[in-house]
Amino acid sequence: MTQSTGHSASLDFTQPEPVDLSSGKYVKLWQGPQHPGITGNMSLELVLDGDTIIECKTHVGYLHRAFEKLMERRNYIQNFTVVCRIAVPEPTFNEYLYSAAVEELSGIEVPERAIWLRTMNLELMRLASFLMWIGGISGAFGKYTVPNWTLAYRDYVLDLFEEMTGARIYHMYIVPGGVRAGMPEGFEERARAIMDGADKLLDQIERVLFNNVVFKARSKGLGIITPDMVDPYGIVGPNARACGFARDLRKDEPYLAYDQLDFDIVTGNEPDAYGRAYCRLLETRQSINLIRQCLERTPTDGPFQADMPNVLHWKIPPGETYVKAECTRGEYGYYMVSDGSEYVRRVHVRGPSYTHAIAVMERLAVGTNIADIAGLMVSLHTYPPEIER
Amino acid sequence: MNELTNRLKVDFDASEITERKPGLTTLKVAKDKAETLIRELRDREGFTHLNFMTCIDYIEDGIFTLVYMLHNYEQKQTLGIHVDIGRDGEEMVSIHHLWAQAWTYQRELREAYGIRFPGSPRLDEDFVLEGWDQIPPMRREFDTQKFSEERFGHREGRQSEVPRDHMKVTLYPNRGGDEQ
Amino acid sequence: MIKSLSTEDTLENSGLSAEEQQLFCNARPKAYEPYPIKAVEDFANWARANSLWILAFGTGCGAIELRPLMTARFDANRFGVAGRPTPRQSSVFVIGGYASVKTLKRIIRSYEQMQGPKFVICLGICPVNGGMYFDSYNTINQFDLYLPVDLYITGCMPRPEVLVAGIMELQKKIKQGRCDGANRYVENFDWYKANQKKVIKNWDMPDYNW
Amino acid sequence: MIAEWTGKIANFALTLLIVTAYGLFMTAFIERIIAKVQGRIGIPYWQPVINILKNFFKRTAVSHGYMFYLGPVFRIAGGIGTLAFIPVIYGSETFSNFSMAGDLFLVIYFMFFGQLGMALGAGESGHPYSAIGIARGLSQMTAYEVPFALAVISIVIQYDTLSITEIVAAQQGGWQNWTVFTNWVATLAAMLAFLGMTGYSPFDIFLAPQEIPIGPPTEFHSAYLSFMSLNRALFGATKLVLFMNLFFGGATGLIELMIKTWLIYMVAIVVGVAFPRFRVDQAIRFFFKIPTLIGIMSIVYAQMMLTS
Repeated sequence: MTQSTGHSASLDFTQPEPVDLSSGKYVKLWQGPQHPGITGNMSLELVLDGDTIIECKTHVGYLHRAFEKLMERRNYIQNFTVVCRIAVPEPTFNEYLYSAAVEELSGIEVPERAIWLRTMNLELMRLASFLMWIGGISGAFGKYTVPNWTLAYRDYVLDLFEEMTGARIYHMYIVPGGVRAGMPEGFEERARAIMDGADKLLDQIERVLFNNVVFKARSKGLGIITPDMVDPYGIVGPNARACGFARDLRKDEPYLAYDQLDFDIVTGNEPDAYGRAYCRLLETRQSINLIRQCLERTPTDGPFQADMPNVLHWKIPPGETYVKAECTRGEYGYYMVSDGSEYVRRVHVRGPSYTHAIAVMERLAVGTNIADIAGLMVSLHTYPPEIER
Repeated sequence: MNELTNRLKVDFDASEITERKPGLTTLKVAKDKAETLIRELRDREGFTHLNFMTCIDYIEDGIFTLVYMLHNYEQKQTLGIHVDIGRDGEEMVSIHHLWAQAWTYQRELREAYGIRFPGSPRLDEDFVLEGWDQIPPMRREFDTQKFSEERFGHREGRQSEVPRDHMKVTLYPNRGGDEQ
Repeated sequence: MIKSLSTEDTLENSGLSAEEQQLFCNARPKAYEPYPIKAVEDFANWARANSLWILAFGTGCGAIELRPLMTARFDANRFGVAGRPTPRQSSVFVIGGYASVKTLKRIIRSYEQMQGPKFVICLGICPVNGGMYFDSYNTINQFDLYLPVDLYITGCMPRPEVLVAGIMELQKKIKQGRCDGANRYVENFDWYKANQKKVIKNWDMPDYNW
Repeated sequence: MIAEWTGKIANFALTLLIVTAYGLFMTAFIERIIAKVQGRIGIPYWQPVINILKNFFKRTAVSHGYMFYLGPVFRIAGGIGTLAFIPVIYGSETFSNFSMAGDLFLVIYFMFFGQLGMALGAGESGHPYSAIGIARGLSQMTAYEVPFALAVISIVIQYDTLSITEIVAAQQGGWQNWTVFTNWVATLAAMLAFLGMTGYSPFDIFLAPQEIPIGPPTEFHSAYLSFMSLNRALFGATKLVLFMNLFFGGATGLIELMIKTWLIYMVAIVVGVAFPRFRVDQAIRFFFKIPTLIGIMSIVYAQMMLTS
């Protein structure tokens, strides 16, 4: 394959010919939805030749709740309770992007304090989600010590959320116009203590997992994304950064307070499962660093909510916008069209898993050993609800 | 960006060129020129990333507006391309040969709106629904609440309130329902 | 495979093609009686209550709080709760919130493959009355129309503490011998099946998955 | 004659009971140790017993054919058969079982037998994950049996006997006589094989809940599963006793037995909590490289010891 930064004509995305199952040489195997190695609730239809996968089809829709339809029937403030349910591990990104889209369309200015609080909230969310992911990749390769550590530690981060927002999972904290509350008293010290602990935990994990010879033997060379695949397959986030693409929305098109924060884009040069895992470990550290910066710089007084019209009569001027943010998996976006009424005309949620779990997964799975399929899937960090919404 | 949009206006009859915000421009193009335009943008202008592809149902005008959102990483520009097609079974040119994930979007649009993209692979496979026997659910004439009540029923004793009416009664009973 | 020989007490399996009907068992499920000696039954219930194996099937967003529950912070292993990846060996089915129609089909299939006595816990508000998806065309509104439910843990999300409390409540119920969901399912089999077939339009599986 | 055999069988029944109970206790104890590493409290000590009872008390069961029934039966027969020929406590009439000249061969045969019976039963269940699990389990077993067999041959050469009792007898009289000190090469090879035998990481690919949901036992449930977990406890403890007899000088009392077997088990646990799992091809490659080489070296070492 030719190396190029943009598009390469040599890539062929045509679907492979269906395998002749009646020949008796192949086995069809379904992984999921009732399967512990599947991320979320989805399924993979695999055709095996011995231990090797020769065909993979992703089936989604087990979590389809028709959010985009429901949002057309609810007014702008009612939608706000619905959006966070779209992605369970990272509800905050949905809240932020929905609010940002509404604010952009209706021209609401968000106060400085709310911007910082939002930034901190998003980074905390990234940290929590990455901690869960590290547990996931470790579990997928059969090491159950690390998931126990990281998931337990993630709970401390969820405690911070609870203190700040009142809820563990669905915070409903970022509302159009600002946030619902400021930082509680003493939050900063507690958060700092937890960040210090997280640093220590990540050091341990790097020693225990990333230096482990078996983990390296399993994950190196697994699911290689070549650089010329990145654009044609729409690969974003750490999956693209692990191939050396320095693309990070927080740096490229800074939103919230990211232009005032000091950080560098993490890039790797190993486009396999190990490289992606290591890239995410570095990004976890980066998130911790950013949370520390946010804790330092978040203003402690001032309004955290802009003046809002009566939300029950809230009409938004016609227009359309596309807002995006860098979630743990890459570009997460909300496309919103308003027609001037009390109800939104159309919302489209763009999740990075849409391509990672279907087009990319179906291609990378071919030729992989059946034992590696769980690891491959986790290493792409797929999450089904953002595919089917 | 202006240079590009001006050129698109001349070469492809692009209309309704609007800069929605810095970095996001939308334009409208005719159906038969859409595929060529998108291909040109991808290959010549560096719009190598397909953010997403979706559809807006303008039932009052009898059209579906397809939206292709393309992104240029170098110039940090996003371009939304609107294509209007008729609501009644009109077909659209497939772009599955341009991006690997495009066929998934087209499969979703076929299921959610009933738009057909001839040549798109696995177009008629179920995407998120299974055994669906109604009109495509994302079309605006499909009443999801009515359908839900008919098919799934509601538990006795459950009641839904419209928040505005409910608040009029409970929060502002003395002001004749005028909560402002 | 259990093959039913008598003709009057069989299932139609009308969703299957003629050759597939040969492959699947068409016997009706049978209710099981408690042990005749009460002490034995009580002892059995005590063992069942203290060894709850949860089927590893994250049907919805409720699965996110099962992870903290099973791992170091809340450690449900202390109560004899463990995850089990195969329905044959598990005794508790945790419905993680809303069930879309597509998932409901898999839930039914997995539930029927579990061996009795089996218990169903529903998390969240959505299985009770649809929750915030009450008007969605793809999620069911009352879970107990389709499968018998032994315990509801409401809230969105139910916290791990509530899950622990719910598990202890379920243990109490099992010890008292009040968790007979599997038998209710068998006794009202036709009613449940009619409800299931009303929402699942492509019924291409046997009527009871042995 | 009859009285003697009745006595022997009664003694064996007692041994069986004690070893099974010990195995169950050990399962819980080890689970709790693993839980401590993971930062948890872990299961109660009696949890394995409750699990087995719970599965016995299941009121429904589905069969997949005669071999499906026979799988767990073969498995537990393999476990009991292995134990029957291993002297559990050296010098004790009660716990010497049916030990005789040449019992080492029988024991190794029985260790295979259970696995093969299980493979037949699980194959009958017709679940694809079972079939994949069996293929993986049997290939891995073939791989770890090589260094183990080589190590056994080495100590057979060293002690010039095929009787476990005599091997234990030769190691009496102080720790310096244990095989681990007199023939550390063979012990090393056997302990590496032991990692594969216990089925903890990195050699648990045939169970691998994340990949093929628990492999061969996928379809087993109710009383079948009870038998299998019972056998797991019994067989696990039996293997520990065998290793203790062959390499660590046997035991003269129950306390010594418990301490030694626990320490042997801890080797597998320490490795198990620290490593992810190998793919099956990697596991086989691993066993055919260094452990097999060590096994061959151990035979040379035993020969050299004899000649020097």
